[in-house]
Amino acid sequence: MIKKVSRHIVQNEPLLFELSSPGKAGYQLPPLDVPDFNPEEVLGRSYVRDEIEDFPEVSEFETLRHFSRLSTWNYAIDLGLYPLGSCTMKYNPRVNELVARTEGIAWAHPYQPEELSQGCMEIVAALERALAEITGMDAVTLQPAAGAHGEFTGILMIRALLESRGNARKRILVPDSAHGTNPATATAVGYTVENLRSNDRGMVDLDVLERAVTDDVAALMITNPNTVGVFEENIRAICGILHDKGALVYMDGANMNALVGVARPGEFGIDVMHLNLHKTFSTPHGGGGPGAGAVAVAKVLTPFLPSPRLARADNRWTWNYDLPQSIGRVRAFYGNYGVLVRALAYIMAHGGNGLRLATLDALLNANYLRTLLEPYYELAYKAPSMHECVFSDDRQAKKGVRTGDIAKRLIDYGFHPYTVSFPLIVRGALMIEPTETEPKRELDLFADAMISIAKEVEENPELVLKAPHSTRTPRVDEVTAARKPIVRWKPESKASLAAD
Amino acid sequence: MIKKVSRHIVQNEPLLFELSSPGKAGYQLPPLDVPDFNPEEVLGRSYVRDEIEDFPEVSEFETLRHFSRLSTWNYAIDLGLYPLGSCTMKYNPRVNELVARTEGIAWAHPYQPEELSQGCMEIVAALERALAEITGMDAVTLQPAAGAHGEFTGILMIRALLESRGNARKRILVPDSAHGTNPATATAVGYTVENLRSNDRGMVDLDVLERAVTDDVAALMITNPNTVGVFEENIRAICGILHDKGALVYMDGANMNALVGVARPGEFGIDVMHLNLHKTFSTPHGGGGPGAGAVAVAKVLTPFLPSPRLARADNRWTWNYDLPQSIGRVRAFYGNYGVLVRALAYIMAHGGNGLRLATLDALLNANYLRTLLEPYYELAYKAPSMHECVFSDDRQAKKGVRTGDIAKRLIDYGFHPYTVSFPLIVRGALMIEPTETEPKRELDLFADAMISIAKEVEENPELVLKAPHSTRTPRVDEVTAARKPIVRWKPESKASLAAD
Amino acid sequence: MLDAIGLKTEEDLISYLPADVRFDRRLAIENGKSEFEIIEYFRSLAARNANGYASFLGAGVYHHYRPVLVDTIVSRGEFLTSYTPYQAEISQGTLTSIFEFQTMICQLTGMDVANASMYDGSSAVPEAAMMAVRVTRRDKVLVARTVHPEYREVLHTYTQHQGIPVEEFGYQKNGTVDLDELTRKLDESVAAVIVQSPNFFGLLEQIEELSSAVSRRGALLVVVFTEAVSLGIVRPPKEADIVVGELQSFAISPSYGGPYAGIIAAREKYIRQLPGRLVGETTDAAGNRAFCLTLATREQHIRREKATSNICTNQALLALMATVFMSVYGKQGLRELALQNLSKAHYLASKLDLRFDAPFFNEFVVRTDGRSPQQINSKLLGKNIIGGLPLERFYPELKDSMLLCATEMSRREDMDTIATAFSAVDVS
Amino acid sequence: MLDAIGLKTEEDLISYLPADVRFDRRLAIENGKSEFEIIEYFRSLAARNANGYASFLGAGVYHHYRPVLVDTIVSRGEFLTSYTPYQAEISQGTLTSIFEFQTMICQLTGMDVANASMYDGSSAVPEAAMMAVRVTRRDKVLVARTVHPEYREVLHTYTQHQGIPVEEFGYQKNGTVDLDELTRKLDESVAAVIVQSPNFFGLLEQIEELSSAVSRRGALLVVVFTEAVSLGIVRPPKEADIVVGELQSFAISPSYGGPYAGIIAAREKYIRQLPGRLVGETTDAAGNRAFCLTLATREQHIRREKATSNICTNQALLALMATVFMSVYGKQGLRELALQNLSKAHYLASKLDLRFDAPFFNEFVVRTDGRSPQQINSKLLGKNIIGGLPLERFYPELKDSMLLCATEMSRREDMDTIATAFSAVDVS
Ligand SMILES: Cc1ncc(COP(=O)(O)O)c(C=O)c1O
Ligand SMILES: Cc1ncc(COP(=O)(O)O)c(C=O)c1O
Repeated sequence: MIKKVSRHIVQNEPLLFELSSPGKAGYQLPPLDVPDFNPEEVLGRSYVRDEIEDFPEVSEFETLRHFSRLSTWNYAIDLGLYPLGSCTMKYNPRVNELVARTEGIAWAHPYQPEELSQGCMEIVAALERALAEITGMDAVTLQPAAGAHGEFTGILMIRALLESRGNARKRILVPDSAHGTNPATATAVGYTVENLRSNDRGMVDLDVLERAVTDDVAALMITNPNTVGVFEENIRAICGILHDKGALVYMDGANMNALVGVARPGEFGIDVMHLNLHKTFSTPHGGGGPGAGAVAVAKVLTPFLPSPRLARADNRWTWNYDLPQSIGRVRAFYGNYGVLVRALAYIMAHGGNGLRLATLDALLNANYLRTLLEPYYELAYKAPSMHECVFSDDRQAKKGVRTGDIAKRLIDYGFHPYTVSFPLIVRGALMIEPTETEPKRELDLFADAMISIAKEVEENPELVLKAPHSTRTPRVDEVTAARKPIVRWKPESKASLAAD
Repeated sequence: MIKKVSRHIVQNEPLLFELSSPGKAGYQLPPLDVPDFNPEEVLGRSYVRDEIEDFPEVSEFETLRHFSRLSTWNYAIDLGLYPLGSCTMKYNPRVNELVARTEGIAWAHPYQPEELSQGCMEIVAALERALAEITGMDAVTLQPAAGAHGEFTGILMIRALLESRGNARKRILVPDSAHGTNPATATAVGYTVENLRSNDRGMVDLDVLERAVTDDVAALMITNPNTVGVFEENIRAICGILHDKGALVYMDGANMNALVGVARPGEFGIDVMHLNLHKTFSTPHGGGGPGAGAVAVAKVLTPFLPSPRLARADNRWTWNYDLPQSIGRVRAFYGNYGVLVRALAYIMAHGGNGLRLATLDALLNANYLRTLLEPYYELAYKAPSMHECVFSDDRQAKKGVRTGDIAKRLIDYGFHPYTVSFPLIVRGALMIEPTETEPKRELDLFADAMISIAKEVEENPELVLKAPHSTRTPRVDEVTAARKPIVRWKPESKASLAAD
Repeated sequence: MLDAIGLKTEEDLISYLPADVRFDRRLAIENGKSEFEIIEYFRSLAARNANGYASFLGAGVYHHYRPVLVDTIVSRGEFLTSYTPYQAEISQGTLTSIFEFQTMICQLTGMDVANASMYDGSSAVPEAAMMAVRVTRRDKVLVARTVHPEYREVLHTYTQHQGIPVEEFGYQKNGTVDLDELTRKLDESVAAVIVQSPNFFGLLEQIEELSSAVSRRGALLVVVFTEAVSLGIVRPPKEADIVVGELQSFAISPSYGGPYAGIIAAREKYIRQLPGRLVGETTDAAGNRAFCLTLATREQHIRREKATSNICTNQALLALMATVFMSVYGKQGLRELALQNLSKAHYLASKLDLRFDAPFFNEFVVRTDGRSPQQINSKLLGKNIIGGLPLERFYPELKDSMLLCATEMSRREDMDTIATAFSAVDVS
Repeated sequence: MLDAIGLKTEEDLISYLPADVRFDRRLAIENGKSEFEIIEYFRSLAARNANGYASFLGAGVYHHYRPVLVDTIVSRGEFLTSYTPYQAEISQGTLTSIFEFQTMICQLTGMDVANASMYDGSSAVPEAAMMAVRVTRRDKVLVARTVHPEYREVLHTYTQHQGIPVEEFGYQKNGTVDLDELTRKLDESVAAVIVQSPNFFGLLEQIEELSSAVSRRGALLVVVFTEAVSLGIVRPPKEADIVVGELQSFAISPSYGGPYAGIIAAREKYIRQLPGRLVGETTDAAGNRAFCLTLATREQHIRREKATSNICTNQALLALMATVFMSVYGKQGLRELALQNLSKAHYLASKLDLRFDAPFFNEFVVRTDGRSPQQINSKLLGKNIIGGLPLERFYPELKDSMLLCATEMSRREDMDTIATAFSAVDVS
């Protein structure tokens, strides 16, 4: 029985272009206080554009209504559990939004004089300090814009270090459980990727690893806890194996929500890692971004950090560009600064102790769900779960129902689905991460829904296969979308005219 | 066919009290920087309360989620047309919300020194000036908190003036088309109400009026344009009749959205009137309030305005309390100040010319709907409509369908209903006010819906009688609610436990 | 659209207005301004107000912290831009939150029923008085001089033409109501006795004692509060018949005096005499719990001249702010908040010369011995502190006194500065 | 809950962590702070930044007005707190707005396809270069020295280890690219030629001319922009093969350098080589128009080491800000906005000694004849004006020059003050 949601009406809405009528506008500019220059004269005819064809023409009110209506078609963490494994969808405290908009911060220009940017720079310093403490590493760069960007930065640094030792080496090892950005990153830095088969407990297999690590291996990219939510119990040994061969260990810190305050990568052998501030540190996902991919490094790698670095000189902060061994910039300016502000506010609100408690609650919630669901779904690995638990659809598959179908049916029960079909090493994976900010009530409702769906699979698989049944938009045909891509609106486009 | 909305899922949610679990909290206070005083010692045992029984105990996130979920069960002007006649539901510009929150304004204490309140006082002065110009009256008070409060203030002033002339008189005339607050106000000021029958054009009947106006009539409360959306064409004659007998004319300005920039009550004989800033001047209704009921008066009434009055003395603003004839205060401090700020911002954004254009657009939209709907619904009066048009359900009533049923069915089509069963002089009234901020597209969709419902009434009245069919909450039983009122949650309350 | 209605120009829409009524000139209001100019205008005016001062003013308006969630929630268009929830099926969000509000007001005040809000605390006072008059069928009202002076002014304004004589009674040396004077004035014609607690001087009144005295004479006891935070720790006025108050302290910014949210709560048996809107629980056609506006027969839109009040639009959005505030602080938080206010105020008071010795919450009256309150305040202004409210304006007999308020926002160093400013040895 | 999973304390949840891995100390991070303290902390730091200055800095980050609706909309939890729209059925709000975004970017740039956003303008440049390498199967990249210096640094960082040699080419006396040098360097190994317009000096490049030169050699022309507002009046780079740029100017606050929103747009035929997310139109099971993420086979989560890029999280919310901005200004507004920028900049320029004489939009390089840019800037700081960017840091040969920017926010009196500061006769 579906307890969590009811059906209600939401407003339909065409595209902005279909709402437009000639001459409408939603803006007003202050009167120009200087002479009006004629563009054709000052630029020359050939440089002046004609009107922007089909660009929107709507009133201010229509803009607000349009986007308000669209928003009601979205699910959001503000509305309910968002158990996407590996995405750490937790509460986004609103005070963080407020402080990021503080005028002296939001309107600071990256090139304004340093003596007029000390507040901004202090925030960078404070966050670097906090993240170094949390990871147990020696230094942190906040320049990368997201996790993948952080991976790229980290692997570049590894390459730079190895080159400085005379040989950049050829290969990077990536467990087959890794997130797609790991291999993609290795390639982007000019390494060839070697996938490592995980063992039957979902962990790195030491023998397989031993064999794989040769003199041309630059590094291992490991996720810990890994993508099945299990802590790599041999992490020290793993790091040892690579270090013995002069290779380094990169840790994908996307799952750091399981470790903050309970274990520090810097203390178990990691050389470089990234943090997804938009996961562990609660900055809002915003429908896909922005993020921030802080990278923490051990001492050996500090000379290679991206330029510039914050430095302290006669009692004030300054940006140091004189870094002979730096890999250079990975992004203009100093990173996704506004995201950094939010992450620091999050850390301040929790404090050292609060961060640790949040981690324990995250583990508690994940293990609670694991316990409730284990009787109904096939647990991928028996190893203890940390912040997320991963099941496979083996039992349901027998009835022809796959993880993707169960996910869609969850929508009818009022939940956003878990992460579907990832990690790839689990056949038909259901990857569930509740995070610490979920109340028990919501977890119980989720378990009820999952259990009820398991029963539906037995009794009425069709119901599940055709889901969702309650959304404004029933199942979307992604295949056709990819076969002949339509990625922009055009006036003649039939589909568009059929709008309503 | 229903074009405007689709069904979608919204989250269910119990009451805060049902979400609570002991010990949970969503707040944190800064550490106390002074010694901790023991309440029992400083207040005495008998003055200290026990814990607040059953008070909410939820996390910060649960609070946000709770109210976010509740909000999705509401309709709002941001989501669509809100054609409540006489309520002037127009776009609420968001810049007004921003300026009302400007720190130096939002945190100004009403008792802070006048030399530190000059900005706030200038805003009061600027709005008083603008409203006097718009109404063509001599002075304005911004103290009343809403329209009804303004009526009360205005009638009190009339009484005070008449008393100063030696006789407060006994009766106040109120057309039978008037809003309920008019008679209720007259009583509150100690007058007996005499209802005036409107003529067959929905207007004040001059003969009826002549006969009614005797020496013990204090005033006429007239709404212009009146509640059927018609301009009282004899307004000057009407005022003349009352003035000749030494009585005064109060104008209910709730419908001023039809007159701004095109006619000024001060110029057609009105002695005192109120404006609903939350209607004509777009301050948000907020689910029922706040409002502001500015009152504008002719010169004869200025001595009686509420205390204090803003005054200019050696180049700065000051509050003058020395007003021997004032009726006194109708509210503490200076009125719903934050609402005044928004109204002034609205006036500034439009400017004199823009205000007039807005009025014309409001008339255009109302008359456009009138034209589209006239073939299907019985127009209450043929007289020209201004900002709203009123129909009766006569045709539909033949099929047993009343205005209230049509209203509920409109919900299924994605619209908030018009004002139902008001004014009382129209049998089964449908009172429709679109306002100037609605785009043609929305008006057309509304007309389609109304026309389609008219057809449904012919073909399938049951469908309409049982509406709404698409809302989370189907038709609500208001009769039972009133029979045995439950106006607060109680732990034992069955209904509550049956929550979900 | 003009074509559809058979007109040429928009001007034709007003052609039928009598010529002698039409306004043919242009309004003398400047041309429309851009968003940017409007923001600049209000900023420049805000700059002419107090900025960066620590304030110790209370007297009905208090400086408390506003949790960020409050604006997050009331800024949602679904709450901000909806009308009064007459159409229950598409207003359950607003209706449910009001039902929660009504419940929490009852829990806080110890009353059985509360309405959906009044304009503010001051206008709720006469509404309570008129309610008592309807209930008791008596006409006289007694009000304590320790009730907020502006609230009393409003009471006089409302009652003057309804044949409701209002009489005041004074306070004793300790600053609380003079029970003897009250008892003397309490005759059979008295419908309501109105007191405030914490009173205007910040002092707690003896509600139990007052209630027995008042009920003995068949009148109703109306208790007023202006500082809602006090209810976090101070015993609620359970024995009152009607409680009215102001919720500005619950996350409503001072905003130079409004908009705020007034409340009126009472005993169950008086429910049909309550003014204003009430939300009630019921069921929908599917049998599920639902809420709707109820007992509308008390209201003007149904009862017209016989309504319990003429109020229509109320302060819904402000009541929602208070509701969110109560949810954020919750049971523990409201208590801790009240305790912080208590401690801050008593810390400051401990350094000053108190005028009265009855127990107080977060406001108190101090003697300015020798110097005038204005002198002390102007000295404090020099230190970016807005001092207390000089009381002479409202209480001529308290010429040498000011009302000070400390809340959780008051910083110790500012309070020490005030102490210094008061002390004879003046370091400034 | 602990019972349910058979544990005693939360600590048991980590009992199985190897002892030599567990962190048993306390993190050296202060105890949790209240909302109020956090706000005070950031306010006090903000106070140590520039406040109340008029700024004439541009150089990739522009000071434009942000319409209020932008924050109103992006603050809605449904947009702010949703994840990447992988589950199309409950993400149509985000998907629809991205589809509108992609469309408007195409309309602005004259390209056929655009993606859902890149990290920023700078990182979009190497993505375009690598895209060109894939398309042309060539490896060399030529980049103009008039491309934003930091963008070029990022290009070097990205390409250094992918066997993609990057060579720069200079500018002529008028400040635009040196076509001769470019043509000399344009051999068969060149995959992409990257130019910026308006370029770093604010000058417009001859896109048509460049494109014919570049395509003649079978390379792709990549055009970069940092000032999106210029597209309101300046001819779009229709002839480019790939356009990348930065949308900070579209209602994204400068925020000390980020987060911003990068774009990448290209000709239809290159769609399968685009990096990042793309939203496509399709139908749902009911046959209605619907949107979903598409061509995922380009992306890392499907293609892993063979992906067109490693990007995953992008800048969705910032792209939404830009989308709302474009909707608010619309066709007329964006043009008028651009014209105001043009006029303000040309007004200021008319009073100064320009270094280059090619046409410019709202930025330009001026000589500081005699004095150093720093001298002039420090004099301006004294007048609460942040002057232009001294160019020596990036262009040693332009030691005596600074880059100034004027937008619709620049006030005439401040511009006159600047003119005075430059003029020999110095009134300060
Ligand atoms: C395990 C893992 N690694 C890397 C990433 C990539 O991080 P981002 O999306 O911030 O680039 C993610 C996030 O999706 C992830 O879950
Ligand atoms: C005609 C008319 N008069 C008076 C009022 C009362 O105004 P308010 O609700 O602001 O008290 C209203 C609003 O409902 C109205 O429509």
